[in-house]
Amino acid sequence: MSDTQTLSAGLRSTPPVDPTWCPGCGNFPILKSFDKALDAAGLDRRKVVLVSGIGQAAKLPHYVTKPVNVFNGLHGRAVPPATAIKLANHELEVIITSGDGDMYGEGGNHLLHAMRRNVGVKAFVHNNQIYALTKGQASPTSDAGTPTKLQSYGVINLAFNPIAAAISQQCSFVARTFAGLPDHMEQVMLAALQHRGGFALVDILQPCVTFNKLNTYKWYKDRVRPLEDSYDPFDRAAALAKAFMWGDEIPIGIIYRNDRVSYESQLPVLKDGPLVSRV
Amino acid sequence: MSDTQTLSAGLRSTPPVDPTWCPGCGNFPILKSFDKALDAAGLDRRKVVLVSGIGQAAKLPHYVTKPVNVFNGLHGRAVPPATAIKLANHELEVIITSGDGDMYGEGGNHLLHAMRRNVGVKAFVHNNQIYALTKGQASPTSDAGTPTKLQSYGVINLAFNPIAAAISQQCSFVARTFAGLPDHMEQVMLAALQHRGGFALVDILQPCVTFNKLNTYKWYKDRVRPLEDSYDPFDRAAALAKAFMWGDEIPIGIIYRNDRVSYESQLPVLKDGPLVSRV
Amino acid sequence: MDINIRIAGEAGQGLQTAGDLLVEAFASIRLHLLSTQSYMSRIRGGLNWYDIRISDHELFAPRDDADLLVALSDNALQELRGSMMPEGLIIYDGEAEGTLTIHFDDVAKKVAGNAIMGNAVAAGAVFGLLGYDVQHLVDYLGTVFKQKGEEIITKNAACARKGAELVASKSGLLKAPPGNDGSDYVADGASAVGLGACTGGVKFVSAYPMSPSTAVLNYMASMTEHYSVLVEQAEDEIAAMNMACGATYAGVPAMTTTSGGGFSLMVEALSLAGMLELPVLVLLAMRPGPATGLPTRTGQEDLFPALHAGHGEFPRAIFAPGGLPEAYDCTRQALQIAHKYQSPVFVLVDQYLVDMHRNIPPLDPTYRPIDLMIDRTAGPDYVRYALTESGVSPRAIPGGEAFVLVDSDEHNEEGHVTEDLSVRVKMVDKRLRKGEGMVAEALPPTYYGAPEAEHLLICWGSTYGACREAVDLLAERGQSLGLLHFSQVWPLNPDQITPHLQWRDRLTVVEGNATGQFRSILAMQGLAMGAELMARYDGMPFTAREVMRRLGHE
Amino acid sequence: MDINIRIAGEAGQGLQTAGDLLVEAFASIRLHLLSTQSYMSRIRGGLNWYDIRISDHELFAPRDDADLLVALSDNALQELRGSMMPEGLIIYDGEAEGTLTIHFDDVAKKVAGNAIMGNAVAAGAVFGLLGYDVQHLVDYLGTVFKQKGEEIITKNAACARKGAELVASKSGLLKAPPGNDGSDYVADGASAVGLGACTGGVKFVSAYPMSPSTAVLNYMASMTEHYSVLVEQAEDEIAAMNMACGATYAGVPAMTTTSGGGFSLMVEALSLAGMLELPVLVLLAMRPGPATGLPTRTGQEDLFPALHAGHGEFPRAIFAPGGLPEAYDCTRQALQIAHKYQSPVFVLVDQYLVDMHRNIPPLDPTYRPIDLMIDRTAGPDYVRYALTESGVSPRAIPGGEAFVLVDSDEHNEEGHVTEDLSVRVKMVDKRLRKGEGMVAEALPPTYYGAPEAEHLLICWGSTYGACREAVDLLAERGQSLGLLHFSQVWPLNPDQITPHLQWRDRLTVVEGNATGQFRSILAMQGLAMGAELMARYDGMPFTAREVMRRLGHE
Ligand SMILES: Cc1ncc(C[n+]2csc(CCOP(=O)(O)OP(=O)(O)O)c2C)c(N)n1
Ligand SMILES: Cc1ncc(C[n+]2csc(CCOP(=O)(O)OP(=O)(O)O)c2C)c(N)n1
Ligand code: SF4
Ligand code: SF4
Ligand SMILES: [Mg+2]
Ligand SMILES: [Mg+2]
Repeated sequence: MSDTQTLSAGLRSTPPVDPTWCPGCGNFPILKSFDKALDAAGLDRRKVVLVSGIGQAAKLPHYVTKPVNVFNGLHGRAVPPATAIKLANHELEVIITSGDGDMYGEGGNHLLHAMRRNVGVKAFVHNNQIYALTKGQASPTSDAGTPTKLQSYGVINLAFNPIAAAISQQCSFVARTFAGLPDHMEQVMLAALQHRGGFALVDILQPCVTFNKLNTYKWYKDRVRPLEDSYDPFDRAAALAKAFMWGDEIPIGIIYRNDRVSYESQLPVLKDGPLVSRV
Repeated sequence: MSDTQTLSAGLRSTPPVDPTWCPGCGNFPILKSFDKALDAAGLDRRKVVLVSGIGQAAKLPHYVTKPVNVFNGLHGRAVPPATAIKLANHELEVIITSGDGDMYGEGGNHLLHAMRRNVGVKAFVHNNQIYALTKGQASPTSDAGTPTKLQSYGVINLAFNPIAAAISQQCSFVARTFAGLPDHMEQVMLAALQHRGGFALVDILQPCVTFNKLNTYKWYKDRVRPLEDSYDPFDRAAALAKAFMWGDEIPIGIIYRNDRVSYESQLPVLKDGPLVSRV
Repeated sequence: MDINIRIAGEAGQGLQTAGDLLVEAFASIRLHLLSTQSYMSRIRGGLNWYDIRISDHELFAPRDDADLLVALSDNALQELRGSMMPEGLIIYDGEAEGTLTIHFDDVAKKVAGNAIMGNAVAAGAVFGLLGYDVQHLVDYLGTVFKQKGEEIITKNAACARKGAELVASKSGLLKAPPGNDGSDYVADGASAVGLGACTGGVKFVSAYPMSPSTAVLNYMASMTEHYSVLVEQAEDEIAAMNMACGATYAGVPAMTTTSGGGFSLMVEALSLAGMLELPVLVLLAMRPGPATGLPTRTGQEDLFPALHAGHGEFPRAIFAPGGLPEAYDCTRQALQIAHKYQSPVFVLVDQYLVDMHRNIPPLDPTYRPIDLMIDRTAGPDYVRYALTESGVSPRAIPGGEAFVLVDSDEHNEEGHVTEDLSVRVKMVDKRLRKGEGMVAEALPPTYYGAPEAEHLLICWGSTYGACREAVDLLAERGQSLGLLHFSQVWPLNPDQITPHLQWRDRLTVVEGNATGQFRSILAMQGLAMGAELMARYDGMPFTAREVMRRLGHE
Repeated sequence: MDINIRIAGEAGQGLQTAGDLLVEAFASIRLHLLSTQSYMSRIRGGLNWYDIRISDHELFAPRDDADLLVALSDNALQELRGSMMPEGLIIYDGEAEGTLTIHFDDVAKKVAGNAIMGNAVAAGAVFGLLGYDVQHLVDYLGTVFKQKGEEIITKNAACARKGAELVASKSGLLKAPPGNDGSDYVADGASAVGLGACTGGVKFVSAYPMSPSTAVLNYMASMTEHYSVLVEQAEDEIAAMNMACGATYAGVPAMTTTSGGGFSLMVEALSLAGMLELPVLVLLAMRPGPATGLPTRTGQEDLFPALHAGHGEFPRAIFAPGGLPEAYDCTRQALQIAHKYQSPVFVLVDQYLVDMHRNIPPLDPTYRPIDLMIDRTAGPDYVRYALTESGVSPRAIPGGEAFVLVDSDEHNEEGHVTEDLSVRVKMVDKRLRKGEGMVAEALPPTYYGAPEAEHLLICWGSTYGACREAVDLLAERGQSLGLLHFSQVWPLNPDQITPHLQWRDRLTVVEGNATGQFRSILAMQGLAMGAELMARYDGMPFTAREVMRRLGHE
């Protein structure tokens, strides 16, 4: 290995935990509510592992106020390591925080089969309906017509519907919240963290102030509708009806759940304690 | 390159088009109905391209009676080349025939996004609920409890529900049929071939007599229920209800369709004729 | 003195069952044996064959021609009667000139009322024809069908005896080798690798089925209870390799099993393991490519991909066992090197080795996990990527007092993302320093044959057996040939290699690929420049006779 | 005589706009210029800089130190004031000793009522300080803001003039080079590759965004109408490469754009292109790895993966343009070789080259598609994989009279699956014979410098410029250094290389990676054995001074 050969300026990195997000980014309120939900859930941070892919959202694990374990993997590939970390040591609390391009685009197959497998991992998806870190290409959830540098005619593909997809595969916990409603976010995140029945998906509507000029804070504020108190998330048909509501009214809250049992709780090889204790 | 060095026996290949399927395999009736549907649709075989992945089902393109164009690609990767062939020359009729492991397992992400993109490709999935060619591992659609050499405790994952997934993403044509009902297969296949509104999914229940001892011809025969005449496939809620019916009753027929427009018909770059004519 | 028995027929005709029966029965009478399988990519029909070579001395490779062909189909007879030794015999399940006719299924139907026991008849006929006491076969049937109950055992035994009886008149025509000191422990490639992994401490296996690696995956699944191994069938190979990275991060030794095509999907996650400095074992069971290629054949075409696939630069080690005891040892060694240097490590096998059966001294089944080298003392001030002289940082796992941060971006010692280019240089140097440690611990190549031989064969992995037998055959003719075999093909330590090469006047690298991949890797290090290449890439393994033929000795 | 202008500040402060303005304005006054960009992986904040080197003679590489620093943030000032030339000047958007203060945004606000036009003020200041007539800058503003209307133009013009005015007193302090014969056509790496692809006939681009390749993808998208190119953002890189295979099978030249991590996901489909014998162009824009690595930096670490990733053996070619005109030519040549030999072909660029702007003789925009070599006469008896002497089979496309069957399994001449091992051997030989044809057509390396120089630098791809300038600088000092540059790094034709190497007494391979990948590839072919390695892997490009420093001349 030859000697060091850096620009004489000795470019020092910005302090490690200073968020590189744009001022006003929806990721900031999500980080705040997330930190509060972690505390509210009374989790021992030494047993918490935050797993993420690549994108602006996926940087969150580096910015949480109190230290946690972090596995910042590849773009679209947060779900498989998170699944394996939980199976290797099911006493750990494994939480994924990543973007919509990461979880619904590059990582779509892993999400689909994670819902079938139902390992007790929580997936918080920062859905800003755009690829922000790579400067504004369409994401699977971009609304039809969204103009981008890459989609010369505006987005033609029909937006991916994560809530309906999750319910179609009987995902054990399906919720949506909005970065503009911190309390709502915290409640939904806490419910997800306390969910014991396997895989939990929380789609978090997150304005990207720099690249997504369509779905702004105002755009969401005018449309999000917290679920009515009488709503029963165990009613699949009702949940599916809510899942297809987008545009004028966007339902938020715990949209669907069922009483499936987690994968790890059914594996005989884990009945005598975590795998990591058997090495 | 050095000289030939084969076993002196000069092992000659079996005649190219002799199917390597097991006697009694569900793929035979599918092949038969498929050939008939191709004829019934009046397609010019020189303009037909059969695209497949890898597995027993994916061998079908080699066995069709009259010659066609064939693109036999990689396991799980039939949808992307099929999509690109149609976009490169939308005067071709592009039909995918592949297995459940191929289309719902390895290739799950491509299927998910093909439904969003809605390019006019037809996907016929031979769903034998098992990985046959690799000798009997579970497939995404294997019923819970199915015993296999690899799933030591029987299948624990919840089976993938292709019909519900397709409807959740508003796939433009969603149908199911059964290898044990040749006429029903032929009608459904013909309807799919004649569908002009983009991506069509046909899930074909196909007994694997060698490795799937659970879902046999008899098992399916006792359960498949052709849709009642009054059924309206454009009614999404009704379709979703049918999509979740499995076990005692399995609805077959055209379960869902909508009036989406194909992707290629919306691309200005294709309005003056197929891309291949512009080279 | 050795006899090559070839049982051939269509997929689904019970070749595998008959072959496995004979292999175990021959081992029980202390013969030396080696069996190999050649089958097509289909579940029914076609032409498959199961070769069993028996001898009174150690065997290391298959043979091209058969002394005894058992043809269960007419296609088998036509295709394979051209590959017989001069006085070879043929038992045929039909009428054909120059063959001994036994209608196996009919005999079984008559004797035991069940045609499916035709394979016991065939086994009995082979035993009888070779003059061995069919009782040994019957005894073995007793053990193998123990759970299936007495009736099954007695019926199978009757079929076996009948088979022997039908050929009694011809018994002794073939000079059969006597059993002597052959081991009664029969290993196969898949279970040798699997047992090495289980005893070495592997607790998590995530993989996607793909021949010829599925046999290893099935073995691991069968060991779930005994060695507490969690085996997970992933939705695709990308998930499989990324899962293995997650499991080993969490503290359990993890592996994935795949073949060339599946590995090509794992390449991004291989680079992840390199960047996160995670010990992951990749069992790569090779088959001829490109793409789907020949799914059930053998080859050594994926050495370059194992060495150079994966963006960016990070250390890795690649083992390639030459035979069965080595498959067990190499797997344990690979696990230890992976954990010591916190890097991805490969074990390269192929269809020929995975399906090979051979009786060898018993492999030790006791659970003796390798040293995971996990730092259990790390506290809250722990940093995952501490810069050290060896390049290896103390590795803690999540759940203890330490917070363990790993990141796929370039990172600083704490594991946080960095874009500080001076830190970048230190991290590249640190990761690559680990590779130097691996060089120092590289397994030296093993030499076989006359030390002073002027012509040296160089080979790696499963071609060892054929080359070794060629050396022996030439020695019998007074011609000296040397053999240098590599069971670790990366990293190479030139100091262990140059002494073997220097003064030779002819070097030939023997490989199961067309472009001479190992020859190029040697050349890259300035070793064996100008060596010839003996390349086989038709999907079949080398045999001693093929090596001799290529050298111009036949 | 040359001046290096460095505009530095936070992401989002308009560096790019100011830099682009100046580049075009300098070109309009016929200066020779070369600009490079250094930015962090974030949308706001951090420290980015945009270097513009101007001169009265051709420039080939960036420089380390700046003659004029325009610091838009205090972090920029602190970090970069240590990298100034002796009499360098600093314009700073704040108060600091030894700097010229201009509050760009305030001035813009005052003059044009819009802070966002601060970058026009900065551009004007630079122009003024260097003594150039700011009218040229104003003229260029007229063209670039034409669609945005008069008001925007006049406001920007006022800002530019004000900038110049504020530094009028200092004008001439820096000896600015005169414009003379510089071209007014400014090319950048992304559009050079893109224009080569469009004019070469590429009609289908399937890709997934990943810096630094996204710039090329965006260019292709911008050309959709003009060259009838269909650009499809795939769901992942596996889809992107498999789509490209489908499109080219259907008869349209197809390409994908990616970086190292994305390419690692394309490796299985690369092997598919090799087996189906499909012409596919892979534009691989490299960045430092492993894994996510340094997303916005530069490097040459993915040569080994481009050469050896992909299971099984099949021919491929790899081009690596040394500069901008070459990026256009190499892309067209790569397309032609891909179609002539029906194989996957790479064009390797990197972040440094993709973002480089340089004024060069105009690249020909006329649509001149390469010869697709498609057999339009094939009839119903057509077979896709006819065995031929060159290994190249006539290639028909579906939709005509011929039925075109392609298969990822080993296949016979018709394209049906085969397990006939003699056919297998013929097909391997056939595919690899195509590689021999590629060797015969390999672009020879180009030599620069004194023919008789005893010390030879060997480099490939984008390191050309820094090495060439080092040769010139040493020549000025009467020291001779030779340079051998490869713009095609595979396959290599030893006959074109050995003559350049034989009698030299010192060889140094210059590469943007740590393990000397090209040096190993040369050694694999017995070339340049024992050459030294000059390795840079901190994410920054080589400069002439860095090359000199490493050679011990500074
Ligand atoms: C294999 C691979 N492909 C592409 C990229 C480039 N990339 C980085 S982030 C990103 C998209 C991020 O979008 P999203 O997940 O929605 O996160 P956001 O930035 O919007 O928060 C992409 C395409 C990569 N890092 N790896
Ligand atoms: C990348 C890759 N992984 C795995 C395989 C091995 N493989 C071949 S067929 C198959 C499964 C086939 O199952 P399915 O698609 O359901 O088809 P079936 O045989 O049941 O008709 C697998 C896993 C492969 N060919 N390529
Ligand atoms: S680009 Fe968008 S998502 Fe990313 S940090 Fe800026 S505002 Fe947030
Ligand atoms: S294994 Fe099953 S699916 Fe495959 S050919 Fe045989 S019966 Fe058909
Ligand atoms: Mg996003
Ligand atoms: Mg199947």
